[in-house]
Amino acid sequence: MTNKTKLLEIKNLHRHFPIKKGFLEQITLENGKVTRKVEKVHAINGVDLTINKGDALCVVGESGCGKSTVARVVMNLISPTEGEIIYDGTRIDNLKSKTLLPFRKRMQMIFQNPYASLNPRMTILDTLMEPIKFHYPKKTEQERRTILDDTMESVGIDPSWVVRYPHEFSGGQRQRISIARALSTDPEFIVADEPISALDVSIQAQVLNLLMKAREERQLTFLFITHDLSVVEQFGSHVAVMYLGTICEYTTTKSLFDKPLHPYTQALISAIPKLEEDNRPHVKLHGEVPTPVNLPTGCVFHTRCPFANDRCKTETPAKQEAEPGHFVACHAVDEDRI
Amino acid sequence: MATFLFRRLWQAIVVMFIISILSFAIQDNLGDPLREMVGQSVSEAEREELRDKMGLNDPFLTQYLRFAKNALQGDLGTSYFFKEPALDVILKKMPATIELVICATLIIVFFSVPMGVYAAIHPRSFVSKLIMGISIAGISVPVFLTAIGLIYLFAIELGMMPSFGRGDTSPLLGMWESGFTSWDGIHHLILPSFTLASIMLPLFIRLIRSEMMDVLQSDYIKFARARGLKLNRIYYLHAFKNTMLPVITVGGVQIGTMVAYTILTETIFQWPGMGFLFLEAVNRVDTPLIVAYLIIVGAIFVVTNTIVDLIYGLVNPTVNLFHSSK
Amino acid sequence: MNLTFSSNLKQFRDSFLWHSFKNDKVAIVSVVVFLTFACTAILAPVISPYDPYDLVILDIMDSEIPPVWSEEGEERFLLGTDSQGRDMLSAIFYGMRTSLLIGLCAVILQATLGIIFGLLAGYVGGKVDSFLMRVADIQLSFSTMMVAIIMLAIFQASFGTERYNDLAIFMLIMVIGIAEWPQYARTVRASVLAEQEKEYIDAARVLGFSSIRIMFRHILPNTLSPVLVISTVQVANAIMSEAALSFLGLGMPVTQPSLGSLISSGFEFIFSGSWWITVIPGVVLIVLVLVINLLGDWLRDVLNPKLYKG
Amino acid sequence: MSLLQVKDLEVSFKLRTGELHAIRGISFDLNKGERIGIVGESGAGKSVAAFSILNLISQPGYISGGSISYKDHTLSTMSDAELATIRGNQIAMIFQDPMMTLNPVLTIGTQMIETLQAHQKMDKKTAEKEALHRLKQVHIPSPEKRLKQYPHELSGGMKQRVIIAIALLNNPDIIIADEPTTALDVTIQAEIMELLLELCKNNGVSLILITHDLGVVAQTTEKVIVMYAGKIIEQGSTRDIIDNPNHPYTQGLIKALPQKAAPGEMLNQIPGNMPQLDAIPTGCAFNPRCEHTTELCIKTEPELIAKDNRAVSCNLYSERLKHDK
Repeated sequence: MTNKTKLLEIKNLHRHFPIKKGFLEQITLENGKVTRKVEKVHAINGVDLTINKGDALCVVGESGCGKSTVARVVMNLISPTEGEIIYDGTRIDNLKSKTLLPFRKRMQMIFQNPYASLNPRMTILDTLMEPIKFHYPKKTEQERRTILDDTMESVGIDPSWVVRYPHEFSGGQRQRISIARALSTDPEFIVADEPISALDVSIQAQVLNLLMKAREERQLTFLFITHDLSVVEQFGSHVAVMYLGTICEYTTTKSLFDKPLHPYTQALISAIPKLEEDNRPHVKLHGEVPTPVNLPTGCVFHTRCPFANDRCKTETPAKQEAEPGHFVACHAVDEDRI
Repeated sequence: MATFLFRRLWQAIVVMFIISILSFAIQDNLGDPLREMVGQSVSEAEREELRDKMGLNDPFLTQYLRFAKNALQGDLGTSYFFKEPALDVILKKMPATIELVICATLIIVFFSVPMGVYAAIHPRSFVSKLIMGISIAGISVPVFLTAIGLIYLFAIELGMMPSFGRGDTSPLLGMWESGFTSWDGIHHLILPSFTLASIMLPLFIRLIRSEMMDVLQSDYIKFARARGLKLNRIYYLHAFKNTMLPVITVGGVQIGTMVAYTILTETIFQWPGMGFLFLEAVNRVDTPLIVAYLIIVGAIFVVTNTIVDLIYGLVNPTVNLFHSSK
Repeated sequence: MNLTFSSNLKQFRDSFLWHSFKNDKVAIVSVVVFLTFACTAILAPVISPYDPYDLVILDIMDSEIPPVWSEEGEERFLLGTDSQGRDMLSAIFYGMRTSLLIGLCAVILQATLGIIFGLLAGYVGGKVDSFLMRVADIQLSFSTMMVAIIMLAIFQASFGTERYNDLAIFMLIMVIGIAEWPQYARTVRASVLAEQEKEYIDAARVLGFSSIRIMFRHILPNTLSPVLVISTVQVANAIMSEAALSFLGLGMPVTQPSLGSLISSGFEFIFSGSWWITVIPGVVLIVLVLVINLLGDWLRDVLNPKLYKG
Repeated sequence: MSLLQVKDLEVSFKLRTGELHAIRGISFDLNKGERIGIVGESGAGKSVAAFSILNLISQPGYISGGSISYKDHTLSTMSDAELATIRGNQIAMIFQDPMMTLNPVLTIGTQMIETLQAHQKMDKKTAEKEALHRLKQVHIPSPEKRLKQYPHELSGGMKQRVIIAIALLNNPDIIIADEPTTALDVTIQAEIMELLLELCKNNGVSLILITHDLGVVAQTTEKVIVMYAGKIIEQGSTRDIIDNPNHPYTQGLIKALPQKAAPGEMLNQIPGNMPQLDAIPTGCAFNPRCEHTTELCIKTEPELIAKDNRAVSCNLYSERLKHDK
């Protein structure tokens, strides 16, 4: 663990989205007084993560837990309300676009919906050549062409595709093209936001293998966002489980599946429909996922947690290292009640 | 509900403020108020002195503030032509236009809803093709040609309808000169209101048809069929209520177009309403009357938009007007 | 680069667009009629027997002659003459030319203003967006006709009618252009907001492209189909607005008639016998606008993504 | 006599550019209280099969061949009005996305009561009582309040429970669930599938479950049909098919699941991708992607051969059968 150099650090990240934008919409007339109520969606409430070079950190959680927002903040698509993003030692969340440009070349992103991640009006050639021309201005046309051919060959794109338009391809083929676009700037860090959730099972395997091959061949570091734990077991070296904007458990993939500590992680693992006879006790959660607008007090999971007690309702559990390299934020684990 | 009204009030103030600034700017550099009030013979010096006395040389802002102060008290300047307060002149003519707009709206709602819904439910039938044919022709015929056609057919050839004027009116609840009270008044109303309606009717038929066809493709309609509900219930409750939402919002915006077209309709039918008055004021460059008309029309829009939003809020449950605390 | 051009051509030839055009009789007829009208408008000076704008040759004796197919009709004036003895046929050719010119130029002005404001409001959002949309809403609630009448009234009053007449064409294009930009702005803004949600815009941002490049290279091309659809309808509306304004006396002067002013000049004669001064240009106007609207409908069905999935 | 019989069903779509065959002849039976799963990837035609049972295929699709019979009615030839008496009554449906299935401008109560009154003579009072009973059956907290609420006031999981309650209102014989939990989170999915299973068992309702998730099928169904490019390629008891699949495509599907691969290892993928409906390969539709493809596979379309209540449609399998005999 020690000789690994830190590539990405997320420090005390908070991100809130005001629900009603205009000043006018926020005014409400309650019991005679004009009050300005600004309701906010608390997407991320204090997230700390580090990714070492060459690792693949998977961030897992259900919809509304803020995992995609983390990805978008790391890639500077949205700025954090509070906290910092540090890439290879430099803080990148407050840079002007000029100074940010070199980092843009080194960090790239792969998206979820293959039918919306390619510009429908551009041929595949333009889509792939545009980043190459942009990031390699000094290279000659021939050199750029070789970069293009190598990238296409590495993701299994047939050269005859270049003249065609995105709507002529299947979901799997489009995802390959979008991966080629991300790899065309020869990045060192890739954020993949649920890259295979929108694909069929047989195609998912193809794309996942592609990402694994790329990771080995190019020594890439990954931030992999997904809601499917079985994919995590396959791809991730480390896992962070998120629930309503906070991280409830962080460890290596192996120890997460061997000994899940947080009750939510246990519920997630037991909820995956297994092929074999499933006689494992199914950890039953009750109630509905609360909205991230008015978060529950204390531990955000207490409304659905079968082990919640008064302490959980009032005091937010701090992240502790229950076992070496295995962090968890839960009073019940702390008091060995589970 | 209070919040909704409070917000509307705030928007109304902003809109009226902008309109007043625009109207004042028009008044300021449009025509010379003095020329109208004072004959040619008055010398330049006297004219200059009079201008000073009337405060026409003050800076723009002070003149505007004076204008706004008067406006708030209902004094929008006096019309050059009528030599009466502009507001009173317009208010006298308002009932004619309002009644015309009401009749036109009734005609639109009464015809466009059934025709639009029918064309959506049976897109292939001959009647729907006819309806769509008429509506696309309708939006291609300028309103004055419709008017000429109607007058020619009903007034000249068949002689059934009066071709102009408003017929006799009698006061209804005090100061409102209404044409509804007598058959002759209504008789005169028919052709102009159909002309005014003819602009929007095809538009709404096409809008209702396309919205309804979208709704009929939606999942909840398919689920209604999957539950074995009667077709009529699916069409006229499930689909219809969802269709009406976008139609109400568009209706709110289109009221502006209707008020604008009253100018045209009233000119053709010599209808003694605000629109006709406005056009005469424009030809006579009777600035205070023009300005007064703008402000009143602005007020009408603010009121109608509020009403339309209110209706929308009542029909669409996702818009919680009443801030029911969850 | 010719690689992509030939593929574009082939792509168009067997594309859904061409295919549905070939089988849609209404669309074919509309295009044919529109093209004939457009050609007559362009060639007006060549093919029309007289020059309607030349007041010298107007002879008051020839006024109000009915079209050739009625008894008093004359060979010289196929469609008869108007109240000042101007030959109706040439007046209609020139009138169509003016109406089309105003219609197209006004729409070009509307489109440029509307697309830029729509793009800005959609992409930048925040204060810019709410300000632009407020202005658009107020203008829309006043409706284009009202805004046009007020602006023309001001121009006419401050310039005086003579100066106004020779500026009329330019004035009408400006007015109808400025009065209708909100239609474009709202359509473009709506499709920009829709496109922005899509991930290829995030990809462009992540690749470091500048906002300008993203706006014009990525977002704008994808908002063109809704813009194309409303453009046809806007041309039809612009021609109608011009006709209505001319009818109110705020449009083209009688000396340089557009279809609208021709119709309005014949209005008082319609019930006293010489109906053709209003009716014939009226029919021409209706057919022109109808054809453009039919094209607009066809384009909307073809480009409408819902139906496109077919 | 089984409850529902689908025989050589064909469904095609009449498009301007010609006819597309979404389903090219499928047959299966469903007995009382039996739970059958239809598995396949997108474009295999599983949803079209589900909707064709109640003839709810969206335009321009239509049943172009074969027959569907339920008890003594032949559904495939009944008129829309006749079918309406069965839809939501003896055969009920659950759709995929709960966010879009309920009418946004009508309360939950109205939508439940109207489903009852469409099939039974019932006044509003008793209908309300019956609706409340069903809502309790699907464990919805404070059901009285729910009746007055609108769909936008409920979460996805809650809405799907209401939809299950609506399906049960008229004590149906069969529930057709088209990917009921695909739009939900995995923890909510587990609860909803468990609820559906429990309700079907307790009320003796047969279930047709359409899904692409083999795990869900394994946990919920007794029989399974695997579909590929509009045809059935394998059929039999769920346990048999999952434990030792015969058809190369089913084998590939199961091996491709991350659950089945050692952590960190490459998954064994199926090359190529699903054929488009207008470009279905000749012979066996799977031949371009199958590693055992022979000349025979490219030429002849395999038959669905049944053997000890399992069936598979693969030329190699039928050849091997001929040799064993």
